[in-house]
This record gives sequence, C-alpha cells and structure tokens, in this order.
Amino acid sequence: MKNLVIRICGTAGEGVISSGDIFALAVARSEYYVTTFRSFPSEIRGHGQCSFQLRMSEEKAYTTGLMTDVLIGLNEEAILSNIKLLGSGGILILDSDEVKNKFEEFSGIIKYRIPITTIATEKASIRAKNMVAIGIMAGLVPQLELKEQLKKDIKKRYAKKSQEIIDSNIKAFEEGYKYATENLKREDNLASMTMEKSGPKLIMSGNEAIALAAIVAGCRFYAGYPITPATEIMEWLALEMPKVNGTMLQCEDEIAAVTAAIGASYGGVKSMTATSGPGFSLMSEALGLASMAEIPLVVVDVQRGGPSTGLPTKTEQSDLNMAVYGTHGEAPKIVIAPMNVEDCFYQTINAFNFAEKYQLPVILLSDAAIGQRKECVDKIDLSKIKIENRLKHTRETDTGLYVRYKNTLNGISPISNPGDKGGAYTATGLEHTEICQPCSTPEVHKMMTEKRFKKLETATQDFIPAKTYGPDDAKIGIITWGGTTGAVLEAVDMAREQGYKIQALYPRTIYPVPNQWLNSFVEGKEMILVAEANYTAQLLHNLVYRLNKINKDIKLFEVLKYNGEPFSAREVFDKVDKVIRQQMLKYTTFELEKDESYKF
Amino acid sequence: MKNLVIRICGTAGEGVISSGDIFALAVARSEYYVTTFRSFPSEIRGHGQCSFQLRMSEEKAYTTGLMTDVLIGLNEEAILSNIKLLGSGGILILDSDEVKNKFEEFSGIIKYRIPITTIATEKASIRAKNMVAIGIMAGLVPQLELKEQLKKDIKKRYAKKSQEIIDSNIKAFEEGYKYATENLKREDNLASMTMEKSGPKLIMSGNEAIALAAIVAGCRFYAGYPITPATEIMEWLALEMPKVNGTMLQCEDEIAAVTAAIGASYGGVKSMTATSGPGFSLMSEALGLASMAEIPLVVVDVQRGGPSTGLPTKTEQSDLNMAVYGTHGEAPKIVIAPMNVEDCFYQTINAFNFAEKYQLPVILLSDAAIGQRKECVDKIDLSKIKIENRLKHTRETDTGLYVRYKNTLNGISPISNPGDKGGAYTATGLEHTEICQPCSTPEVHKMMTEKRFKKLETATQDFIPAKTYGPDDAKIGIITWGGTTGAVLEAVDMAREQGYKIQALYPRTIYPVPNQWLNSFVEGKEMILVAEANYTAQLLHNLVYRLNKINKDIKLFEVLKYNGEPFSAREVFDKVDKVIRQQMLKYTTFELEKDESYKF
Amino acid sequence: MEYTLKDYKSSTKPSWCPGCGDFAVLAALLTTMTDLQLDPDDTAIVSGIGCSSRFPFFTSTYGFHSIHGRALPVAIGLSAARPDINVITLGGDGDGFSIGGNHFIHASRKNPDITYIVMDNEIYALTKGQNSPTSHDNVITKVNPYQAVEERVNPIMMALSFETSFVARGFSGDIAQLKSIIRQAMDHKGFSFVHVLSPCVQYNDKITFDSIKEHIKPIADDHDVTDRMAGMKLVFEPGYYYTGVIYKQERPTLQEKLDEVQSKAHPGHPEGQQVEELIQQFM
Amino acid sequence: MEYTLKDYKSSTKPSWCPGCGDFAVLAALLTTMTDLQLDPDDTAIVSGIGCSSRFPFFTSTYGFHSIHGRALPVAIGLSAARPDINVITLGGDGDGFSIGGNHFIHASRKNPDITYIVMDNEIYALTKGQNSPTSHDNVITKVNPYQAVEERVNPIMMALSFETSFVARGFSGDIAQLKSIIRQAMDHKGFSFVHVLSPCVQYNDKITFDSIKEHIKPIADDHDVTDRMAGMKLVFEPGYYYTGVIYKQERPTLQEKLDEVQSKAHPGHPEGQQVEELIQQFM
Ligand SMILES: Cc1ncc(C[n+]2csc(CCOP(=O)(O)OP(=O)(O)O)c2C)c(N)n1
Ligand SMILES: Cc1ncc(C[n+]2csc(CCOP(=O)(O)OP(=O)(O)O)c2C)c(N)n1
Ligand code: SF4
Ligand code: SF4
Ligand SMILES: [Mg+2]
Ligand SMILES: [Mg+2]
Repeated sequence: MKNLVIRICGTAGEGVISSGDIFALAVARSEYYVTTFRSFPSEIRGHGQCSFQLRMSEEKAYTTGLMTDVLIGLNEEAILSNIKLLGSGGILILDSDEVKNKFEEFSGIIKYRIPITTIATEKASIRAKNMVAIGIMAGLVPQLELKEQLKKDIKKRYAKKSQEIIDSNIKAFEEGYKYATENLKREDNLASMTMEKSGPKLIMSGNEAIALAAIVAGCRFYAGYPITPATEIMEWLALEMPKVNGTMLQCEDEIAAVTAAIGASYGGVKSMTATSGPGFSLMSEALGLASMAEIPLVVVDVQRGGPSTGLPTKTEQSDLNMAVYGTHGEAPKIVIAPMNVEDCFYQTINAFNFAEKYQLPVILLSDAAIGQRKECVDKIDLSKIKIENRLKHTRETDTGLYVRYKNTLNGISPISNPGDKGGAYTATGLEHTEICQPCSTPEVHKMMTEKRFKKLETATQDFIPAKTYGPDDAKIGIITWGGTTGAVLEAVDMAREQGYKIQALYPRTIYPVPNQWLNSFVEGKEMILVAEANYTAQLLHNLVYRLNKINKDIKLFEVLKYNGEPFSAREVFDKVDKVIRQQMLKYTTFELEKDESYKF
Repeated sequence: MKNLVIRICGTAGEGVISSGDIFALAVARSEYYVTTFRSFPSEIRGHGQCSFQLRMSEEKAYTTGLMTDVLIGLNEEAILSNIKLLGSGGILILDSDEVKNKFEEFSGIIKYRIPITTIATEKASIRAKNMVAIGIMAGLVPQLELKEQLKKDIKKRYAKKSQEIIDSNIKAFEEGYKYATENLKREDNLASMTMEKSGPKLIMSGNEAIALAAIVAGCRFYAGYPITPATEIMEWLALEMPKVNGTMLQCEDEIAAVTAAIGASYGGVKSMTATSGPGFSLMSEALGLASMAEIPLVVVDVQRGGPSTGLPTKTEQSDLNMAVYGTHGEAPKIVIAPMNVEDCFYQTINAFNFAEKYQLPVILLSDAAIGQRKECVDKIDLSKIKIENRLKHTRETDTGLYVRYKNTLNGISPISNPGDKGGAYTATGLEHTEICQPCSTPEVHKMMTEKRFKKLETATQDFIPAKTYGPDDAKIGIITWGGTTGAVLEAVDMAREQGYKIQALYPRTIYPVPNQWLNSFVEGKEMILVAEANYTAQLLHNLVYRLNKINKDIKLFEVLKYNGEPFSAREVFDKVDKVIRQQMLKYTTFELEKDESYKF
Repeated sequence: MEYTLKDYKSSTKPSWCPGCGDFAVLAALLTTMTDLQLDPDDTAIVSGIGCSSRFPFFTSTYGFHSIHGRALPVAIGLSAARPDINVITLGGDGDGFSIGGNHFIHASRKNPDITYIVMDNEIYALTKGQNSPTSHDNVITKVNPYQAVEERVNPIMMALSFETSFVARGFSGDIAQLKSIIRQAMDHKGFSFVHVLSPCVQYNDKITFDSIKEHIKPIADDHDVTDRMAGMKLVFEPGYYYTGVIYKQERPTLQEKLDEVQSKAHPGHPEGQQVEELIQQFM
Repeated sequence: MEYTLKDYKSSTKPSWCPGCGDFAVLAALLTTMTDLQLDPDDTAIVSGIGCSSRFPFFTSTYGFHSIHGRALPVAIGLSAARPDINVITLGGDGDGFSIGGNHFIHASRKNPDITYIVMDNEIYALTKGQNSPTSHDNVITKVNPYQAVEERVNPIMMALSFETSFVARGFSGDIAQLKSIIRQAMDHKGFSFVHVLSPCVQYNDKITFDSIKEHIKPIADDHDVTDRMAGMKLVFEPGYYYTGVIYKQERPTLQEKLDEVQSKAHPGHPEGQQVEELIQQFM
C-alpha cells in the first residue's frame, strides 16, 4: 500500500494542530485516504509541545503508521522529541530561523533547512508560520495535487475571520509551496512518489462520527454536560440536532444529563448522553435505573486517562470494568467499543438498535485518541443502514390488559410510550411485578432478575460476530478491542513479514461476549495474547475463564500499555515478539535469533 | 450443641419485631448465645406480614437454625406461611381468638391454642398482645430463668413512655408467663430442656457493630445520608460519636457525605461513611478521588436487593463487582466482607487499619440481613485490638524536601496532615508527580499507576488469611463470603452428618484475594462450589481464572440464591447435594440413593 | 366522552398511613385533572423516592417513579422530548430540597412547562424519620438526637431567588384552596412550583394539621403576584406561612425556546433538514 | 518570625493565560493571608475543577484540588474535623453554580467557618468555552450556537435566599477593594461567600475588564449589611452589579454547634467519654 506519513510539531501556540487539521481535510477531499493523530498537553492553554501526525494512503490504513516519512519541526525541543520517528531516508524540515542545531548525529535522513519564520513574517505574518509549513508539505509532493484544495480549506477554516487574515494565510501558504517547489534540491523518495485517488469520501473525528450516527439511528434527544474529551459530541449535536427537529439540552451535571435522557427515552424518543470518566462515574446510579425500569438508553464514554480527574487529554481503555460492573446490584447492560472513526459511526447505530430492541442501557466505549482524531470514512449509504425500534405495546388477547414487564420467552416485553392509548404504566426502579407494582417477594425478584438477564442472552444472537484478521491456522492468537485494534491489525501484518503466523480477534461488542466467538478462535491456538491500553488487563480478566475452559492448555499473556498514549503497531509487535521468544526459549536451547523454528 | 429456635409472626402493626428484639436482648443478658433474623415488608408502614426468628444456644451458632422449635403466630396467614418451618415435635402456639383453623393437616407437631387477644385486652391492652406472646415464650422454659431479665428489658424498652404503658406491658407479659406455666399441659421436648449459661456477652446488630468498631478503630468523623438498611450506623454514631468528641455530620446527599469524609481524612482524622446500593453508586466518582489522591477512607455498603432502588429491605450480595470495579479508570481499593455481626466489629477495625496504612479507600460490604439482625458478640478486649495509623511525613535526608507521593518500594508514601509543619502539599485527583504537580507525561502516569497498585500487593501480606472449615482431605470445596458464610459452615456440618466430606474456605478480604489462600485450598480438591447470594456469581467470576490456573481439572459450580432472602444452611446443603449427585451420575450407572460411593 | 375522577385513580390502594397529608394532595390533583379533562394517556407523573414519591402508583396516568432526587431532570427530559405530554412532577422535601436541590435551581432556569408539587412534611418519612432541610429546630430525630445543627431552607424564598416562574404554597388541611392552587399551577405556562405543607402522622409530631393551621395565613387579595419583591416581602415576614399564589411570571418556556432554536437551525426548511444534508459537511 | 508574601507563593508559576482575571484573586488572597499572618501550614485551600480551581497549586499552603463541584463538601468535612485549620474554598462559576449548586445551599445552612470565593468568568473555561449558569444571553458558544435557552442564575440573590451568613461581591479589576472584601470575609465567623467577577480573556469576550467596569457600582456606605431585605433590594436593581459587602449575619457556626452537641453528649465528662463506656450499652 502506498502511503505517506507526515508529522508536524511545535509549541501549542504555533497552530500545529490546526495546520494538521486543514491538511488532513484537504487530503481527504482530494480523494486520498487519511488518518491522523494529535498529541497536546493538558495545560489550560498550551505552553507545551504538540504534534500532529497524518498518514495519507491509497487504501484505508489502520493507524497513522509506524515511522514518519516527513517531520516538520518549528523548534528544537519539538524536533528532538520526535526525530527518532523518522525512518531511514526520511525527510526533516526545520525552521532554520529558530533551530540552529544541525542534528549531525542523525544520519540517513534528509534535512531541509527552511527559513519558515522569515518567510512568514516577510510575506504574511508571524502567526502564519503554520501556513508556510503546510505550503511546504504540499510543495514536497506537487504531483499529488493538494494545492488548490488546501487553499479552499484554508479559506473555509478562516471564513469567519477578516479578509486580511484570510489573505495573509493564503499568501503564507503559497510562499511555502513556492519555496518547496522552487528552492529545494530534491533527492528524496517523495520527489517521484505517486498515489492513486480512491474516490470521494468523508472525513470526520470519532466524536463527530458518533454524533452523526446518533442522528442517523433516530436519536432526537441528547442531554449532556461538557467534559474533555467528549465535549465535541455535544457541540456537534447542539448545532445539528435542531436541524432535524431534535433536542440537545445542556444540563447542570451528568446526573441531570443521564436522567433527562432516561426521561426522554421513557417518552419514546431515542436518547443519548456522552461523557468521559468522571461524568460516567456520576451516571452510575441512573444506569441502574435504566436497566431496572428497562428504558432504552445510549451512553457514550470517551475514555481518558484515569482514575479520578486523571489525564483529561490522554487516552486509555480503563473504563471497561466500570461500564460492565459499575452499578450496584445486577443491572444488565451491553458494552460496545468502536475500533476507529468509521467504526464509531456503525457501532453507534448498533448501540441504538440494541438499546431499543432490548430496552436497556448500551455503553459505547470510545477513547480520547479515536474521539479527537480525524479519519476517512467511506461514503455512507443510508439505505443500507438497518434501524431498529422498540417493541410496540399490545394487550393480552385473553384479559385485554397491557402487561408492561411481561416475562416473555426472550425476555423482551412490549413497551408503550406516553401518549399511547391504553398503554399507561408506571416505570420504577423498585423491583416490580409484570404489571409494575412494587413487589419484594422472593418469587418476583427471582423471576424478574432472570427475565432481565434473559434479554442479554437473546441479544447475543444479534451481535455482529467478532472479526478475525490473519491466517486461520495461526497458533498464536491476539485478542484486542477498541482503539488498540488498528495497531494490532498492523502488528499482525508486521509479524507476517517477520515470518510469524498470528491471527487477531477483535470483537466490537465487548460485553457480553458470546461463547461461540471464542470457541472457534481458541480452537487450534497454542497461545493467546490480549492487547489493551490499561493496567489491569480488563478485557482479559473478563474472558479468561472461558478461554481456559475452551482449552485448558492455552497460554495466556497480557499485552498492556498504560501511560496515556495509544499503542503503535510497532509496540504491539515488539511485545508480541518478546512473548513469543520467551515462550520459545522454554522449548529450545539454541540461540533464538539464529533459528527460525519459532516461527509458526 | 443445645439450642432452641423460636419464631414469632404476625402483621407489622402487632409489635412482632419489637417483641423479638426484647426477647433476644434478655436471652443474651441471661448469658446464653442468641442470634436473630427479622423479615418485614418494604411497605411504607406495614400492612404486610413480619416474622422474627431467634435461636438461643449454649455455644455460638452461625445461623438462626434450619427449623424452628417453637412458632408463635398471631394470625392465620402468618402461621400458614411459616408453619412448614416447624420440625417434627415442634410447638405451634397460636392466638385462639384470632385463628380458627386447627391446622389438622399438620401432624407431628404440638399445638397450644391460647386466647392471646383476650388475655391482652382483659389484663392489659390490645396493643400488648406481643408482650403476652413473649410471656408465653418465657413460660415455656421457666427453667432457663429468663423472666426477671425480660421484665427489666421491657421496662428499659418503654422507659420513655408513660408509667401506665410500662405497667400494662409488664402485666401482659406476666399474664402470658402465668398462662404458659399454669395452664398448658406440657408434653413437649422443651419442658425438661436445660441449657448451660456461657458467661456475660454483648448483643448488638451488624450495623451497631460497625459503628462501634469505627469508634474503637479511632474514627472520629462520620458523614452520611439516610438510606435503608444502613441508617442505623448513622443513627448510632449521631448519638455516640459526640461522646468521644467526634463528629457526625448529616449531609445533603451521598456525594457530599463521601467527599466530606474525604476532606476530614485529608485533615488527618479517620473518617467513614455508610450507605446502601443507590448511595454507593453515587459515591463512585469520589472513591476514585480517594484512590488517586491516596486519602484513607472507609466506606460501608450495607447491601440490599438491587439493582436501582430494588428491594430496600431485602438482602443480597450483589455489590461486590461495584465495590471492586465501580469507578472509572483503575483505582485500587480493598474490599472486605464481614461474615456475621461479631465479624462486622473486627472487620471494621481491619478496614480502618488497611485504609490508614495503605492510604486508599476500603469498602466494607455488609448486607441487610447482617446489618439488621442482633447477635451475640463475645466480650471485646480493647487491649488486644491493634490500631494502625498513617505513616507520618518525613523530609528527604538529602534535599530536606517532603515528597508526598514518593514512589517507595512498597508503594506507601509518607503522608502529612494540615497543621503538620513543613508538610504542606496539594492533594489532587489529576495525575501528578511525586511532589504533587499535575503531570500527564507517559513516564509519570506509568510510574504512578504502578505505585498505586504496588500498595495493594504490599497489603495482601497484611490480610488475615482466609479460614477453612471442615476436613483438610475433603475433595469437595466450597468457597463463600459475607453473609452466606454462616449457612455454608452449617451446611458443612450437615454434610458431615450425611457422610460427605466438604471443606469451606471463607475469606474476609475479598479483593484482592492473595494467591496463596487459593493455592493451598484448591490442592487436593476435585470440585469447588462457590456460594453467594447473587445472580451473576460475582466472587466466582473474580476468582475463577486463578482457581483454574492452580488446577486445570478442577470442576467449578455456582451455588446461588437471588430472591432477596439469605441462604439457609439447608438450602446450601441441598444445592451442594444436588451438584454432587449430578456429578456422580456421570461416573455411575446405578441408583445413587442406594449407593454410598459418592460420599468422599 | 367525559373523564370522571375514577378514570384517574389506579386500582392500587395508596399505601400511605391513614391520616397522611399526602392523601389530600392526591385528591386535589385527581380533581384538577378531572376538571381539566386531561387524557390520562397523555399525562405522565414523575416522582423521586419517598413516601410522597409513591404517588404515581396511585393514579392511572403514565408514571415514572424514578430515583431519589432526580424527578425534575427526568421530567424535563420527558417534557422537552415530548412537549405534547402533560408532565407533572412531585416528591418530598428530602427528595426535592436535600439531594435534589440543585435540579430545582436549574429547572427554574430552564422554565419547562411542568408543574412541580413538593409534599413537605419536614421529615424523611420513608426512611423512618430523620430531619430534613425543612425540619424545624424542635424536630429531634435519631440523626440529630441532641439538637439541630443546621438552619432550615426556605423553599419559597429559594424559588423566588431562582426566578421560578410560578410559586405557590398550599396546605393539605385545605383541599379547596389546594385544588385552586394546583389548577392555577397547571394552567401556568412554564415551571410552576407548589409547596404543600403536608403532615406526616407517623414520624413528625411537630408539624401537624393543627399546628400548621395556627401559622398559615392566606395571601391577601391585593397581593401583586407579578411583583417578585412583594413575594420576597411575604416570605420575610416572620412566624407565618402564607398560602396561595405568591409569584407568577410569564416568560418563554423551555419548549418555546427549543422551538425557536429549531426554527433558527433550519430557516429555509420549515420541516427540518434531511439527515443526508447533515452528512454533506464531512465531504 | 513574620510571614511575607513569598511564604504563601508556591514555586509553581500559575498556568493561567496572561491577563486572566484569576491572577488578581490570587494576589488579593496572598496579601490577605500575609496581612492576617496565617501560618501556611495551618491553612488549607480547597477547590474543585476548572481553570480557577487550579489555584491551590499556586500557593504554598496545604491544598486540595478535588473533583468538579465538590469543593464545598470536602472543605466542610475538613473544617468540621479540623476546626483549628483555616479553610478557604474556591472555584469557578461552573464548579460552584452548575454541578456544585446544591452544596452551596447546604453549606449555607451549615454555616461552617470557611470562606468561599467563586471566580465568575461566566463561562466554562477549562473545557474551552461553553456557557455557564451565569453566562449572559449574548454568550454564544458551541453548545448554544443559536441562542441561550436558560435564564442566568443570580449568585448573590441565591446566597441571600440561602441565608448565607456573609455575602459580598468583588471584581478582579479592583484589587484593593477585593483585598478588603476577602479580608472581611476571612474575618467573618461563619460561611462567607465572595462572588468575584473575574474575566476570562480566552473564551468569553462578552465579559471583559472594561465591560464589567461599566456595570459595577460600589455599595453605598450607608447600606445596612445586617438587613437581608436591603441586600435583596440591591440585587433587584437592574443593570448593575453592586460590589462590596452586601450582607452579614452573626450566627453560630457549624463548629460551634458541633461543640454544643459534644458538650450535650457528655455533660458529666468534660473530656469526653472513654470508648469502654460506649460498649456498656450492649451488655
Ligand atoms: C441515593 C439514595 N439515597 C438515599 C435513599 C433513601 N431514601 C429514600 S426516601 C428518602 C427520603 C425521603 O424523604 P422525602 O423526600 O421528604 O419523602 P417523604 O418520605 O417524607 O415523603 C431517602 C433518604 C435513596 N433511596 N436513594
Ligand atoms: C464530573 C465532571 N464533569 C465535567 C468535568 C469537566 N470540567 C472540568 S472544569 C469544567 C467547568 C469549569 O468551569 P468553571 O468552574 O467556571 O471554571 P473556569 O475554568 O471557568 O475557571 C468542566 C465542565 C469534570 N472535570 N468532571
Ligand atoms: S410515614 Fe408519614 S409520610 Fe409516610 S405515609 Fe405515613 S404519614 Fe405519610
Ligand atoms: S482560559 Fe480563561 S479562565 Fe482559563 S486561564 Fe485562560 S483566561 Fe483564565
Ligand atoms: Mg418528607
Ligand atoms: Mg468559569
């Protein structure tokens, strides 16, 4: 797959993130695939260093890539902390006005020293350094024809600013472009690189994908409270929900937000709220209410580093346990984790479908990295999207009564909405009989507990089966979820290049996980690794019993990262490689490096 | 063990519970062991039926017994729903004024028809029927010499009422006593029953035991919000805490309660809050703060039937997952579950010791049944109770600085309290460096996550090892926790009588469970059952991986009850028996009933 | 077809203690609904947790017995999503002024078109008698066995300071007035708050029908209900509880504002936009 | 030894944006602490989450940067358990009036001897600019792109209705007055609330130093600070923000009440009872 990875870095005030954003948009609109990653400090307003990486490619890529082909650095500190990401033959572009260091110790890379600050100040304004930078980026690969689209996107971005600012930015961009095309003595790989366009596509962030999908799924009520890194969902819906006659309500806190969503859903309107860790914890009691009163509800948790206030701008997959178990008593829920931006869209649709069909809360576990990064999404065909709605209420044929919590075979009871004639009932978080009377007898509590869990059992038949990636006859398996999936899939590819046969399993519904997904995957495997971005191996601990049960001899390993950064494919591969080697050492006495026998 | 089980039942307004309470107190004060169980409807004010069972015995008993020896019923409905608990030779005492049914179909029991209502109305007042009843109870066993103590306790109970009411109650009691001793033609087992006194002891409920232990452990700050069935902890402390110059603060909700407790503990004062499910869910976010900022804290959850508002007056062990996992991010905590009233006392002491020593939240999982029932507790020797305090802050020898979150070998850092000179620091729920600066770098987050979990590792060495009950060479093991423990231990005894060799393991610290406890228990076992009062087998799911890891061939079974009632020993035994028989069927072809081979 | 009182009653007999003040509120609300001829199927009663919050089980309308303190946000969500439904919210003093206090502030800001009735018995009754934010100093319970340590809140004064758009007080000892107040509250367009003094005969003997009678005063006819300051003056007067409508303000409701937002969001599309159009921006 | 300003400053440079209003509050508080010669080790500053709540990191006293909206209960717990510590609480308008609003009501009822400073920039700044309960209608943010749908809260009026025992308003454009107000607040025995108009230069251009200046009016000298109704009148006056001390009431603090409770609990034992004695009741 042809692809080009570019990283731009500098201090937070230098517009690094917005230049990356604009560039990514233009790449997508020029019909290449693009995926991005941004990293910035969690300070109030950045004094710190940020970076933005984007990968453009002919085919859809899972991650922003292992190494970067081009690194544009606006100051020395930024370059120093990123330069090791440049592969051999990579291109370093630096602002020669700001950076005196020649980076002699880094060989095998091409360095272009460009007076970015001078160009910006002389031709436009000191604030337009980032525009010069993207001009240079576009000018490195004029054959990819990004220039005109970039100009359009710059204009769009600053549409609300004065004409002067727009002109100045365009000028800076043009000058950067000109400088790159005219002044650089090109001896690098990019000079002649070509890339096929792959047709029109969408570009959006994970948070936007969730918000858009909610509307597509029929959600017409959203209540929320701002919190990093989930706020964009609320912001997007504030603008767009009213366009489709839906409601977005800002609440005083997350408890009000989730209970308002429950109230709206009780009213028959598909409802959602989104938050991150601290807000999710606050919703704990209300989630139990939705589960007990059987009210459909979608709750998005865009995970960030925890616990407590933790690391608001960093990513982590550490809320899985909370999502599954974070309510007192036994309150069935479904937990779904999208693997990337496009998946955010489709899994949100699933979340609503499950919530409506099974009348329970569905938790969508996204994360800061997916939520914030922009990625391409293939054109969405609305006609192909299946939307489920809650079971309409009916009366008993014999008695003519409506039995709201009827204990049916599959656990799903007919549900009425206020306004439905003859459907009046009182929803309650108390244990209740089938006809909604508070009741605490042993028989009723037992029956209703079983009924509520029966729905989960029924639901598993509806889940999109976990997918596999890699050869079926692999002896090494790797299971992963959510935001780590992309890195794992690329690591499987890397492993193949190294001669390892590895197969990955990546469920999107992560609770409950039906047995059959595990059965067929575990069969034939000798060891299974579970990769996730947390400390306590949460998914592994949720599956471990069953993995063992299927194959008592299976060897299980954790592949964990818990420093607030997402996994890269290289890191997954390195950990996998290490585990395999260690395992092999048990069976071999000779030097592994020199022996190929460990490659299945 | 000599013992006598009495059950009294009637409607909620008839004073059934208070008569049982008074009787139990008098039994304990007469130096017999006693344990009790009360069951009442969760209606606002009872129209429903209640019952109160008490068991007096020579030695400490684990439960209120399998069957009842005496059943006193004030109305027919109550008798009908309890009569099956009378063993053969059991005594039924009924109010002949109210109950016309002769219960002919129940044979093998002795029936005394006594005009309780008439006695009460004629000699005292209609409201004193319950006093007549306890008079009769005492009069059945005059040789046990309960009479004088009962009179004292009745006087005490009504001390705040008018002299008239006190006199009337005493009169009713005396009349009941007289009736039983003078008018009954006794041909029953009790007539000649004797019981050894076992010396002075205490009697209290689980909630009282926790409250008392908190004060013994050094707790001098409590903040709370009323909730059934935990309110008595707050009520007891409201009265008693100020006596030892401590503070009990009523808050506006559970979030305020737990954060106030965190504030007080930050201030260096040992602090606690207590609640039940819904309130516990609300505390979720704050628990993460205590874990992240490393503030010692004890949170009591007196579990009730869930989820949501659930079954406020019923019992369940369904908050274990919530206690362990119910916070976003990865927030180390310790979870302890007392097995009975006496254990409530000692485990609360442990909870404070762990919280202080390891600077983290400790969750004490009691339940409605333990919390509400009164039981004997052996005299408490304060001099034998070890109290731990938090590690004092110190300065670094080299730099003279105080490093609040120093990453020490065991994870425990020195902690200062406001007022400590040179100890000033800023506690925070943000990820932070060792010297409390907000920090979100990968290195720091990784290091501090590991540091916080290191404390858990260290703590496990401090735990009182899980105890076993039953023969070491048993092939069948049963693991249990909290309120189910008593029933399991009695079931082990029953099993022995039936010829089964079963060994029970009952940890009190239920998270984390150190490996060594499991290792030695699993060794030599062929099957392990895990008994708990919930639907999803929460403890089993937390241990299952390790049980399997220790012995891949081990057979694991759930023994569950989830109808809001506590397990009886009989139920545990029956389930165990069934599992064993089913298992055996796999290996035998002949009729099990007739074969003894399944008895290990 | 005309609805009669019994169309609003559920078959469940109220589980309240005989003599509980809440019966009067139930009676008044049932009559008001009958008077207004509300379709029971178009009406939803939302409550929190407490004796008073058991209310929805005793009517035949839609009901939501939610969780402690959260009746208001549940009701607001319902009402914002379903402006066609008549939403009534109710609960107790603990539910509304202790755990739920903040929602009262923010409901007032939002001004949803719902009526909120608080049955104030100055006690936590369902949990068997602990002092509440409205308990007087002389209410000594097991959680404050020595004395009270906190001041009472003044719900009416708070409501006035939150600019709640309709503020009234009733007494369950005076059903006729209560009906009239509830009627006016339900007629009001916006968030109407009715504070009902409603004794608990079981757990608070300090506030009884008799003791309340001594302290209430109906608001004089010449009181200007549109003057918030005049309302404040009434509550500042010591020793009395004024009953009747204290304050009333006409201002856009939450639903109206949300309608405005919708029409601003799709000026060219009276019916709203198609989902397809929203996708355009990502191209 | 005498403490100087620098004894209260931490070595951490404030991470606020240049020009942020909160610098003035920091300066005023540091000076006040110096003037009062508080021992930094006997002083604790408790905050919630927000730009303003970062405050404790910038002082050298004990500090507790807690969770969003919960500064008050944390501070009350601390202060009740450790009445010997000077407890100061602070945070933003979102922290204090949105998620934390209920604690403000109940802190006022409890009247703990702590000072509570809210830096009101009429915006959620840390989360990059969403409207807050105090935002004016003209604050259009990404969460209300079309218009505001809610009324603003009036923190001073709320405090007066909660009977907060000290109520004042300051402005970070007037450090001298702010110092004097904070000094009076800290001298006050009881719960003192200081509402500071403190612009955010990054996310709210509707409330700036200049725009605020136009609307503030220092309270006249003859204002009777003990007259709550007079305070109400000030806030009812439209168009202006009065600055200075609005209301002040002497009443027993929470700590005093808790002391009373303790002495009632062990009348015969001036030192309190022994734990052994408590056990007696179970025999
Ligand atoms: C989160 C939570 N905390 C506590 C409770 C326990 N609880 C139930 S009702 C109630 C107070 C009821 O008082 P009020 O609202 O005045 O109603 P009343 O019973 O007096 O009508 C409490 C504290 C609960 N159900 N949920
Ligand atoms: C439970 C929870 N919800 C949401 C957030 C996100 N959050 C952090 S600060 C903040 C608002 C800050 O506004 P304000 O209190 O006015 O402080 P400012 O930044 O304006 O000084 C929010 C919503 C959080 N940290 N915790
Ligand atoms: S306990 Fe009090 S509030 Fe509850 S039903 Fe009885 S009288 Fe009414
Ligand atoms: S964003 Fe606003 S409130 Fe925050 S530091 Fe900057 S100016 Fe101050
Ligand atoms: Mg009440
Ligand atoms: Mg603010």
